[in-house]
Amino acid sequence: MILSSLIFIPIIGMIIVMLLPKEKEDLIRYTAVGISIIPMLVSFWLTYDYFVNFSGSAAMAYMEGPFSWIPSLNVNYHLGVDGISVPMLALTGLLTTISLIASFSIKFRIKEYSAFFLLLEAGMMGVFVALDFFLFYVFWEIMLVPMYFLIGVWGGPRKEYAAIKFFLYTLFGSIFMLVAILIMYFTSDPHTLNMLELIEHGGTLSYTLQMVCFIFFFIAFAIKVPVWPFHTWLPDAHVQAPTAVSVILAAVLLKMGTYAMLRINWPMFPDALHSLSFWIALLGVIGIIYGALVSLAQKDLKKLVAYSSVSHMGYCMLALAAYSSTTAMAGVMFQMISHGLITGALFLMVGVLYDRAHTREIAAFGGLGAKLPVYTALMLMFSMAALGLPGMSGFVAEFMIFVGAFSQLNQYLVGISVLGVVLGAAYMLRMFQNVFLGEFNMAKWGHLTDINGRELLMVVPLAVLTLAVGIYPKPLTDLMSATLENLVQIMSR
Amino acid sequence: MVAYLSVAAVLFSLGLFGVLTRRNIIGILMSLELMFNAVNINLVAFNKFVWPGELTGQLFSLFIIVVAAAEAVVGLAIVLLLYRNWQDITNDNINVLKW
Amino acid sequence: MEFFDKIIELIVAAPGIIFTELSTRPVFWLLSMMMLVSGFLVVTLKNIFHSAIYLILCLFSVAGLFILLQAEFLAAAQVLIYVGAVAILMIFAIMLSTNVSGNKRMTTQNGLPVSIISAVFALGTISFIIMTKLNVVIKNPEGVITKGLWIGSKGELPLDNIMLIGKYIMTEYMLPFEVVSVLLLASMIGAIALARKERS
Amino acid sequence: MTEHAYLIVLLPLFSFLTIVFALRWKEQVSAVFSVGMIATSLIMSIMVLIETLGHQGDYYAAAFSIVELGAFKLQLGMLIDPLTAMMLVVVTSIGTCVEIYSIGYMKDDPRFSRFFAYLSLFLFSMLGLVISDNFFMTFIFWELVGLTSYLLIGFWFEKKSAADACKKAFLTTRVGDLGFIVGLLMIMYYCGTFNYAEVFTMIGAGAVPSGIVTILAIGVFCGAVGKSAQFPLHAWLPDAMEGPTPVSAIVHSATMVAAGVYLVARTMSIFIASAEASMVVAVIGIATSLMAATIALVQVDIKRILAYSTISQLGYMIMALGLYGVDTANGHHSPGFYAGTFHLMTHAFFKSLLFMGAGSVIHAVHTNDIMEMGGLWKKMKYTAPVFLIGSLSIAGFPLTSGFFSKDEIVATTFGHPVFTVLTLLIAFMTAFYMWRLCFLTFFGEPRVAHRYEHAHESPNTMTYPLFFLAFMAIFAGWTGIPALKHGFASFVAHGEGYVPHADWVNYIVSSIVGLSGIGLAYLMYIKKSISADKIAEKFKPLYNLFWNKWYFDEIYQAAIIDPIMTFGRWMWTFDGKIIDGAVNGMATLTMWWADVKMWIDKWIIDGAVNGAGFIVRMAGSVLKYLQTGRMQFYLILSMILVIVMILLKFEIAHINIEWPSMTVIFIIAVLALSIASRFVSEDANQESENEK
Repeated sequence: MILSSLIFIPIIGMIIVMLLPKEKEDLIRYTAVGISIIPMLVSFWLTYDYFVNFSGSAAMAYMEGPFSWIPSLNVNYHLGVDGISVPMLALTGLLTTISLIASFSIKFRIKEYSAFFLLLEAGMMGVFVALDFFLFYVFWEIMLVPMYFLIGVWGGPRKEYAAIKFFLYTLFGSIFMLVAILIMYFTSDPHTLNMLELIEHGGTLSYTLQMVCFIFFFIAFAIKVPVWPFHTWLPDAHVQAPTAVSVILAAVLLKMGTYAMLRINWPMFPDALHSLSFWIALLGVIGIIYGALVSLAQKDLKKLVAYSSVSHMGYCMLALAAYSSTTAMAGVMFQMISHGLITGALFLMVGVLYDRAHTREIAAFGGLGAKLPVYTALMLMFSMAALGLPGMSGFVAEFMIFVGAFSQLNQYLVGISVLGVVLGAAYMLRMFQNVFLGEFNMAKWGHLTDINGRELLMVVPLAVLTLAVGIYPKPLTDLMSATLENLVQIMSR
Repeated sequence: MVAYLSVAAVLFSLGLFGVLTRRNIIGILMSLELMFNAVNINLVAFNKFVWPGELTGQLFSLFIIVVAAAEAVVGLAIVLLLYRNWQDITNDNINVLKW
Repeated sequence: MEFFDKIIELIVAAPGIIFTELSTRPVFWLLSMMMLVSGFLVVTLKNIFHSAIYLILCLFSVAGLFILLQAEFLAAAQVLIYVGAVAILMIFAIMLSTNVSGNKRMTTQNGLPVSIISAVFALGTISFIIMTKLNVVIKNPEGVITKGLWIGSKGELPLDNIMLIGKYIMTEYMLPFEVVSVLLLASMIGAIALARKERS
Repeated sequence: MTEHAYLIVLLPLFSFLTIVFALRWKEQVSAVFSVGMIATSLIMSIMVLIETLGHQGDYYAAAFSIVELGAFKLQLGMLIDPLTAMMLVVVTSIGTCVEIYSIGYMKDDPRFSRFFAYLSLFLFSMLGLVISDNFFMTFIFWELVGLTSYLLIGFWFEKKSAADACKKAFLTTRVGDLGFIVGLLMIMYYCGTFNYAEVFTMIGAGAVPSGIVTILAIGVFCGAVGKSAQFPLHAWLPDAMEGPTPVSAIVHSATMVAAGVYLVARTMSIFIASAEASMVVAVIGIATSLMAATIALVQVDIKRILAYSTISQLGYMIMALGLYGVDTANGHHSPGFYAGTFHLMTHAFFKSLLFMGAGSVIHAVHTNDIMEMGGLWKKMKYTAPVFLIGSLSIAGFPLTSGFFSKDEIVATTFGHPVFTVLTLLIAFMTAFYMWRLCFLTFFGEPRVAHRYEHAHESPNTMTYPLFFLAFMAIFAGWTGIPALKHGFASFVAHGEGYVPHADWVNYIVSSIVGLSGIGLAYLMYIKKSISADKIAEKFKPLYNLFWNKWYFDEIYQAAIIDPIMTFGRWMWTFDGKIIDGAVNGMATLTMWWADVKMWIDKWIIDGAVNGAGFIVRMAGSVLKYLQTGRMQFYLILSMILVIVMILLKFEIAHINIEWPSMTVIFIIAVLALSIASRFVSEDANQESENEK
């Protein structure tokens, strides 16, 4: 019952928001935030409860048994949660609320905006809890539509191009996924769409069929991650999206890809996985180095952060390639969570600056450190977290990924990927220096005011979480370890 | 028998020649009468040589004669009309349906 | 190809056949020659009045042939209807319509192709008659239809021709007889309606 | 007390947090509070030192793990052994002196309390590094130290040079950390754990193949090279002088840069396992030392000279440890470990003394350029003598601590003649440039008048720490006097330890070298019998080489930084053009394909439909000629057809033309007939016309 509540509360909330009168903007904003707090609290309670009772076993918790939805197609409404989806739920809940708080800077058509946002949240929650391919695909598509509108209507100058590109790109991917789902549906003898059964069934498929399905799924999720060749939609989508939307895009939507790989792609097709793991690692490393290098040459703050997330997600791919080491898998989960927190916060901070200075050009700023002390301190903290400074979640994730990947993959490849750490530091510090250090141009930026209460309310929880996960990640690892060990066994069967 | 038929054939072709070449409509009608007569000869010849039992051939030619007469009457009435309207009954000028 | 061989064979035997033929039935050939010549003249004479006169001659010869073929009533009817009525009608029509004395050349037009066609037609039928010898369907009294070669029987018609015709008209051919009479009536009325002087 | 040693580490963290959150605006209170904190941790570390002196065994605290995934454990633990105790005392003592000193030095700085916050954060991370018992924890504090040095160097971030310097420092050390990470990964891969003790036992027992151990050791050494500014990655230390002098005093002289040496000392059993790695360490050490010494000869900025001397002294220590590794690997007996660690301690004291002295000089004359100073002896009664003591000690003047530790290092090089010559040469150069500095600043006539007038002695808070350090600069070395039974050697030792013996030959030779260095400086700068400029002219190319810091900055800029930036830009344009191009290309392709389809639709299908209509119209216009209006014409036609039909009736058997061609022939015949009839009827009309 809890998982369904997670999905349907936002939808009910959307309806409530739609019914509110258009003029009372603040009323709409506060109700939207209020509504999104409920799933957040539910997801937090869920995480705590899962940690306490269920983290021992790898089985699915809070199963909402397969209630038949479309009997003729054997499609049923089947929800379930385990070690890898609980943290993602918590992350989604938290970040949706924070994004809604951040979207106070949206000035026109608040009603539609919040309605779309809540629908988006429902879609995201759905993807993380769905255990039936049909349901998964439905939520996967539900998530796309509001995102398209959010970017397309409230975005920056070239919003239409970015929105269409984003939408078509992901849709292109999801078509491959649909084909793969159908293949699985028809090859399974009682024609089932239940993911858990299909995971066993996947192993029995012939090698070529496994390869085909694996690659099809991989294309769909790689576009979402984004993996190197499919990433060009990300910078456009981020630069054109409003702050709150690009926060949710970076923090949660990118994780859809990696989560789905861990949930569907990897366990279902072990033989294909074993033979393709080197190539996935190679794509990951290219992603890391490529993302870092390109962000070195960026002039726009948001594009820099976008390409940095390409680099960070490259780490995820690298670790995903090391499928038979629990450390690497834990590293992936950590990287997803930490990247969500850190990049989400970075986008918020860029948003804060953009609201005041109305430009994101790095060259335009200089020496803000003197004028905005608190903002600089937070920005310093998040930049350091982004480049993987110990004491922050970024480092823990990267370290686990390196250890895991080093033990499984080709050691020279991992050696190169470690280079990404230095490049990461390079572009982050270059940005930090150009924006915050150096002499302050009082004439141009004299009017800037330091970060205010509302913005602090958004960023501080993320900062606290980053530090907490960074300093003492043990509870999070204990929460996942059982599921991950089970996953690793399935994957290397 | 052969003689009768061949003679009728020649007469028929003469009639045919007349119909096709005569410029005067009345000439055409006259040649037409010839053709009718050729046919009658044939019929009577068949009646005599092939099927002497019944007089079908003769009767049939009798009817042909009557019909021919009726036809001639109507044809000439038309000719009179033609003449009255166009004062000329050479059939080349009567080509109103020309393309 | 055997078609050409037969023609050659016929041409070779032609003089013999002609001589025997002429000698056996002089009257027939006389009448037919008269008929053919007058027919030829009807068709070719420039002056329409002359051709009308030759038409009458030709019709008389045809009546003669009918008599040869023992169809006396038919000959009489022929003479009566054709010569008596139709030819005269033609002459009336000519008188009414064409300025006979005019020097218009009533020549035929494009005679050559037409003559070729009619010649071909005549030759065709004659050769056909001679060669195929008409596989005639003979129905003997018992009603059995036998398909056999035409035997050119001499066959005698019953003498009382007129009586038989009367019988047949009244019994077997009652319907056609009546229809024809209606037809005649209709054509008369039609002709009168057509040729009436239109009132202004 | 040892079991509570972690408090020593946590106190500075506590002070950092309170300053940041509570005392930000009350400057004096935050300063006193932070000094108080570091003083308490100094006292505690002294107590720990006394305790560890007492019993010989190392003390291990229970480690608690922050990550547990089956076999893979990341733990934070505490290891107190003589080396750690010594380092704790050194770090905390110098930390206290610097904090007291910087109360005076940073008096009117707008961000006064933030400086103390950063300093306490630095001390926290340094102490954490020192007491950690596994590679993972060391690495955590390793990077934290890098962060704090970034913050401290970039303290006055308004200055562009400071901003660049801190970024440069962080990135260069990060490059070093790269090697360190790879080393760690290999340790984890081959030994399965990060804990020092387990790793050392495993490597000692030969569980790890020797080739791997070499790479592993070099990896760990890379971390040290980055942090202690050894040869390839030393370029950041001279620029780090942009930070306030107290920072240079503690971070870039005594503690942080010493972290690299400490790491090598701590993980010495790895280096012992592979002679090649130790040789690499030694070679890099001596190379760095030589290079830095030569550059220091010609520098004019007081802090740059001290920075290069630090690099060269660090090279000394690394070389000593390297040689120790080589000798023990080959089974010889070598004082290297004792020499390196002992020099580490003594150097920490007199180098921070020199830096703080330089700081008070700069504070007085407000410039770093020694060419503008001169004759400050009269003006600065306290700083001058203390500075001289420091210079004596670094030059290796007999009975000063520098003398004892340098002798040990010279002793370690006895097995390797090349190293011995170079070490003595470097000792000579060190003595020379230190005393060149002293003579130019304190003696002779003041070169710039107005600087001299304003010069004033620094306030007490700055001078008192100097006295303490001066005392330590002399007597710290005495713990290494061979005669002592419980001297430094017996305390800090690796493996079976080493008992120092008085080697008079060594003493005499090194003191002669030191004194001759001082003498040459005296001749050149006081007596001016040999003019410095003439020598500079003679060795012009060499002079330029040294003056431009061996062109390292330019090389790095051209060879590494610029290519990466341009490559980055190229990748970005590549990204934009190729991949985006492909995506947009797909879009235009589909648009083009839609046009093609529209064209096909328009021309071919419509064409067909219109075509049919067209053909019918054409045929009609041809066939109309058949209707000539002349009755006889029709009759002729029908007769012709009758004849043809009759002919066909006979010939049909012979003509076996298939069905479709029959229709075609028929159509053509009809068309031909109609065209022919057109001409035929034409002539006829002519005839009737001309007739009329």
